[in-house]
Amino acid sequence: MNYLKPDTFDEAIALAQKAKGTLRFLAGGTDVLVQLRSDLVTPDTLIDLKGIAGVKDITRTSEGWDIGIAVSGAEITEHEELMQDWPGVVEAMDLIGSTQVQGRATLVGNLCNGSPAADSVPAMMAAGASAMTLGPNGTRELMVTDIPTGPGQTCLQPGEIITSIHIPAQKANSGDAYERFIPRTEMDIAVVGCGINLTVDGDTITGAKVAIGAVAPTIQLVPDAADALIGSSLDEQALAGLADAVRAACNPIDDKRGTIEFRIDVAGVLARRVAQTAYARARKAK
Amino acid sequence: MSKQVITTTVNGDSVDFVCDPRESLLDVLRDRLGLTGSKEGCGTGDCGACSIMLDGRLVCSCLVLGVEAEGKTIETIEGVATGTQLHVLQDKIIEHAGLQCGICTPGIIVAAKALLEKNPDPTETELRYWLAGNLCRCTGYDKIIRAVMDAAAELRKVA
Amino acid sequence: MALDQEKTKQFKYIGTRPKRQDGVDKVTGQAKYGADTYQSGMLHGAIVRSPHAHAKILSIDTSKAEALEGVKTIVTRAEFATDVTGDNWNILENVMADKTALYDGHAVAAIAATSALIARDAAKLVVVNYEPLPHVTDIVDAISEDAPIIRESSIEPNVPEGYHKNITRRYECGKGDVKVGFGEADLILERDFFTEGVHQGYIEPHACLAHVTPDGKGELWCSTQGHFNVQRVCADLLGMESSQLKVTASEIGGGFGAKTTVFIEPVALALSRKANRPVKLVMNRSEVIRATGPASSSWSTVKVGMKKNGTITAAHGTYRLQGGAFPSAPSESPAQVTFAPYDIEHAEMIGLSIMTNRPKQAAYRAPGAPMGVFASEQIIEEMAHELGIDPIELRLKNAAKEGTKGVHGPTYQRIGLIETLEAAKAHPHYSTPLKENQGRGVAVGFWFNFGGATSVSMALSLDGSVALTVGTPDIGGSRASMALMAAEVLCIPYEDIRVTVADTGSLGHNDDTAGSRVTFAVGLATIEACNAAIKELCKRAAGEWGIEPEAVKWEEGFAVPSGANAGDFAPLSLKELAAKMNTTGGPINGHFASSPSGAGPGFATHLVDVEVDPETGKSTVIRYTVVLDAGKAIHPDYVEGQMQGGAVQGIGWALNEEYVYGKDGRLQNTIFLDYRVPVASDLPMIDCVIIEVPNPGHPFGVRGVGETSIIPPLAAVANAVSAATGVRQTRLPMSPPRVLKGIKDKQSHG
Amino acid sequence: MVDVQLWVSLRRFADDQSVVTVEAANIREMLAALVRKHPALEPIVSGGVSVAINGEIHAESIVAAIPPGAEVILMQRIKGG
Repeated sequence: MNYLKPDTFDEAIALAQKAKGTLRFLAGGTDVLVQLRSDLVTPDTLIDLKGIAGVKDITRTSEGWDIGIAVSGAEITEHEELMQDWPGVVEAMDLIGSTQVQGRATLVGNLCNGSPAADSVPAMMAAGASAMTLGPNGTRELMVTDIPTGPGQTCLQPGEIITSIHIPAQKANSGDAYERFIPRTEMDIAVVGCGINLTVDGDTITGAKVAIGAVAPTIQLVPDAADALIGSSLDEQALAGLADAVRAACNPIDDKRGTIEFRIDVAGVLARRVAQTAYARARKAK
Repeated sequence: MSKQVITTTVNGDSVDFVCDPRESLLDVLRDRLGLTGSKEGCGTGDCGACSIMLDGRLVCSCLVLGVEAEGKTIETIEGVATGTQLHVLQDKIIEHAGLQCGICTPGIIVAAKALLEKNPDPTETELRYWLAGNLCRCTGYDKIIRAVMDAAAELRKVA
Repeated sequence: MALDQEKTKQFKYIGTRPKRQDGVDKVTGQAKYGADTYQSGMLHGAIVRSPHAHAKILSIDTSKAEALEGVKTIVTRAEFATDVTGDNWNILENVMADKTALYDGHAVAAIAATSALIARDAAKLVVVNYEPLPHVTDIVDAISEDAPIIRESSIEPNVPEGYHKNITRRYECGKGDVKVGFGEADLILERDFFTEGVHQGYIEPHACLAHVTPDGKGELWCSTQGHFNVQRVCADLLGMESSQLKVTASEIGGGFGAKTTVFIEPVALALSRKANRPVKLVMNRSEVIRATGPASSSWSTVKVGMKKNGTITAAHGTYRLQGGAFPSAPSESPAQVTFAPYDIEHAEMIGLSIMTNRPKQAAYRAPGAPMGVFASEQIIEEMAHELGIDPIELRLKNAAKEGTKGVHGPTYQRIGLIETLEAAKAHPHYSTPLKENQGRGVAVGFWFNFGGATSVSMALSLDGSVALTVGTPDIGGSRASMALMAAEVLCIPYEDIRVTVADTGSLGHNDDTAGSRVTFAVGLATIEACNAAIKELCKRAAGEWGIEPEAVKWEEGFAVPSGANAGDFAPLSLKELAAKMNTTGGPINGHFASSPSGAGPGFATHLVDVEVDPETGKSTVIRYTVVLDAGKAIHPDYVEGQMQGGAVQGIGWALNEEYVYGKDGRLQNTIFLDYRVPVASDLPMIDCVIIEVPNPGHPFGVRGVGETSIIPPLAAVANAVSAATGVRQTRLPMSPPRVLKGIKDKQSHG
Repeated sequence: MVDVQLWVSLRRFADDQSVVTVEAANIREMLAALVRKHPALEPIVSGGVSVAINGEIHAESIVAAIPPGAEVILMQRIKGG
């Protein structure tokens, strides 16, 4: 395996073009190196992006947040202002793995690994996040919602890399939240995940985005679930509508973590709980 | 397989080593630098027995490549005690019998030390969640938690 | 060795909590475990494992692997002895397949190369030509007609004609006539219970370093619970004489019974012998879970009859344990222990050992008992609730005591079950009110404990300090307990005694650290070895005073005249006598060896409160109390350690741990990500109450405590979850999907 | 004389008796006498059994004495777990 550590994104793209056989990029490594270790994927070329300027920065602009691809979950969780603006995105990232994994794991790595159960992705989708990319034919901005295309797959072209994650500024009177179901209290892969972002006017929900994870081949927004909330004050009827819409959107599998019936059932339960947390945060937000 | 020469700092000493890019930092620490205090319990970042500090951040050394250590600052269990003086965490783990077989103990001490340097007065729950990535199969965690809480209290007195 | 009445009244050191001697090594990372040693010229080993659950091995093509630069040698079954029989044959067949791969992960070949990476790469280049065969991994399927037969030659003589060919053992014990007993019952309850396979989960994977030299001599360094047993078995499997193979036990990173056998040690020795170089062989976690010795999965059927006042009139138990593709499942154990805590007139207890295409079962702390008690202690609790009798009261009404004839045969000597039940009833935990969605469970457990072959020696230094040498690896702090017992007998400070675990070349034979035997049997041998030294010390004092040795006794660390007429001499301390020992007859050592009987049984009562989230089926243990009769707690910290560790392993077994096999017979969860052991944030503190009802068979009254604590938790947690949900939990693990389905089914049936 | 109690599934090897009376002063003599009386017991006895005498379990010893009138129970071999 050849290990390369370019200084710029352009150099990284050039190296990727020349690479033969299996190519992987390295940010935190908490997925790539597990796959290497267990002989699932042994790259012929591994391009470490952590040497590139700016990859460790969290920058706040008027449009929101630009998060470098090598910023670790621990650094995100320690960022007070980001936590204020997007508590849901931060708690979603923080739930991934142990304290030790949080010292390395990154938003981009979680997204590019393409796991249907990725924790940060539903929260990023609900927040309307996007990814700036660079590839052989230039740069583009992709909505996170468009990136997952199947278990372990994304829409990124071969040799195309994400250069930063952009999270828009949170609107006024808004709040997001993320929760997942796991059998233990830590260290498990999500059996069900749900991220919700709400905007309120007084008690009435005026804007909503609902994303669910681990219950379908890809993580996805559920427009019907958002519609069930908009216009309501999160009463029982709205919550029941939310749960039904979420369950209808589920297309899960039976595996060593959960059954189809269980995932569908708990997806609705989780959505109700996450909505209540997001609603409370939205009404408290300035 | 193109081996590389890496220069890094381990427990305050500058060290050089040659390693294959596929070798983890844990493999390097143990097999090339003779620091066998960090243990491999799983190789997949699930057990924490290989915990070290990398540039001041608590990580699993099995999920870091040896080649990534270039120019970094690494602290392992072997660097926790200063000279003949054990760190108070090491004392308290022995005093409270917060170990039985001891294979998880190095990882737990490195992790607990990282917490106490950040949060000198953690609640039991905060400590249990911080150590959730350090598996122990012998003790049921009870005496480990008591030992770390006692060490924290001791450190607060001194601070 | 009978209970020393006089000594046990006022102990000086026993019962204190000194720091363990090997503590500094372990908290500084200096302690050397199996994978922590290196040797010049050392090769690294890797094992080629079957990806099939059951397949004929037609051929093994190693040409491509041998061509890889750095590969030095490759072994298959051909490198092992061919005249191995009995239990050792089963071990050899598991260590390396012969003509048939019997489970996913079964070793079929091994490689030694100049680096671990090359060895791993080479293992992928070995081409094994398999012919897949039908397989079975489920215990119920394994004894259905169309199940493939694993190995007819494994069927033991105790299996009657006409039984399914995958049943290798049938054991039955009991008393009276259950038909009569059930006839007298006002209430009868019968249920089936199922538990999945689980792994011991020790954090240190198996690891060893072997070196065989051209003269046929071998050195083996390995992580094991019993290096004398490893020596015996490895020598047999390699056709060597035992004493030509010296085995040194490394520090051991947990074993819980699974490191009382061998998996990779014979392979490393075979590789080293063929390559004529030292070979280091270390398992990765996936190999440990796929291919070492998990505890059996089980299917139990228990039926109990009770009078309205809670008296048990009859009990029937059929306990089926699956032991992998080998006849090793300990099905007699649940048959013996499940109703051993009770005084019952009519009991019929049957054990059946069954084979499947799974790894060879190994001991996991009271092997066979937890899955049997998961069934029996739930039936008893359910009937108590149904009869409106307090679950502890009902157990007290039927509790066995001294003079009770056990279901498993023997009449009890002095035992402490009732004391544990009374202490549990009086504990604040038992009267704390429960909130919504919370349930409380009770369960009791019994274990035989074990004596076992033991050799201990001790030697005085000229400065009067003591070197105590044992042959049992120290997993749970036993060095400290041995030093405490030596200090007590010699009446010298604990700190003056250093305990070493000797290799097979330096001490007489010792059975494994297992069976909760060490503090009992090795402790007893330590006491007697010290007594032997004291006898010699008194002889030396007598010599100095010119009186008869019988006229000298040992008191508070001094040789003193035993009576007025023996003479008025100033006491001589151990230090004084030791300083002159080389001139008064030579070095003073003490040695003792025995296979002691009288390992008094251990009883425990567990209480647990669980909260169940009714919307997700997730169970959280919010309070846990262990009450255990230890006979005499030598070092209370490490007795509590066994209580807490056993309880938490039981909680993991009850809630989330399981072997998940696919239809293809392959294991789907081979790493700690999906083999879910409890983590720190899952658990409350585990409260301990140590009861001390002295065991008449030990000088200080010691009973083994290593295994009892894992027996009650499966049932106690299941009783709590059943109480919280109103749904009886008959399957392990009680995973959220399973518990939620039970809640939903109950809601829909009303 | 010693009344040796057999576990249930062993009885079919001893003409279905639950108790076999033999002349023995210790476990070795008792086991030898048992096998002489019921040769079908041989494979199980040589495979290893434990013996409880008045409630004290002798997991592997064959030299333990059997006092007159003692309760003697044959048990499946107890091993360390």
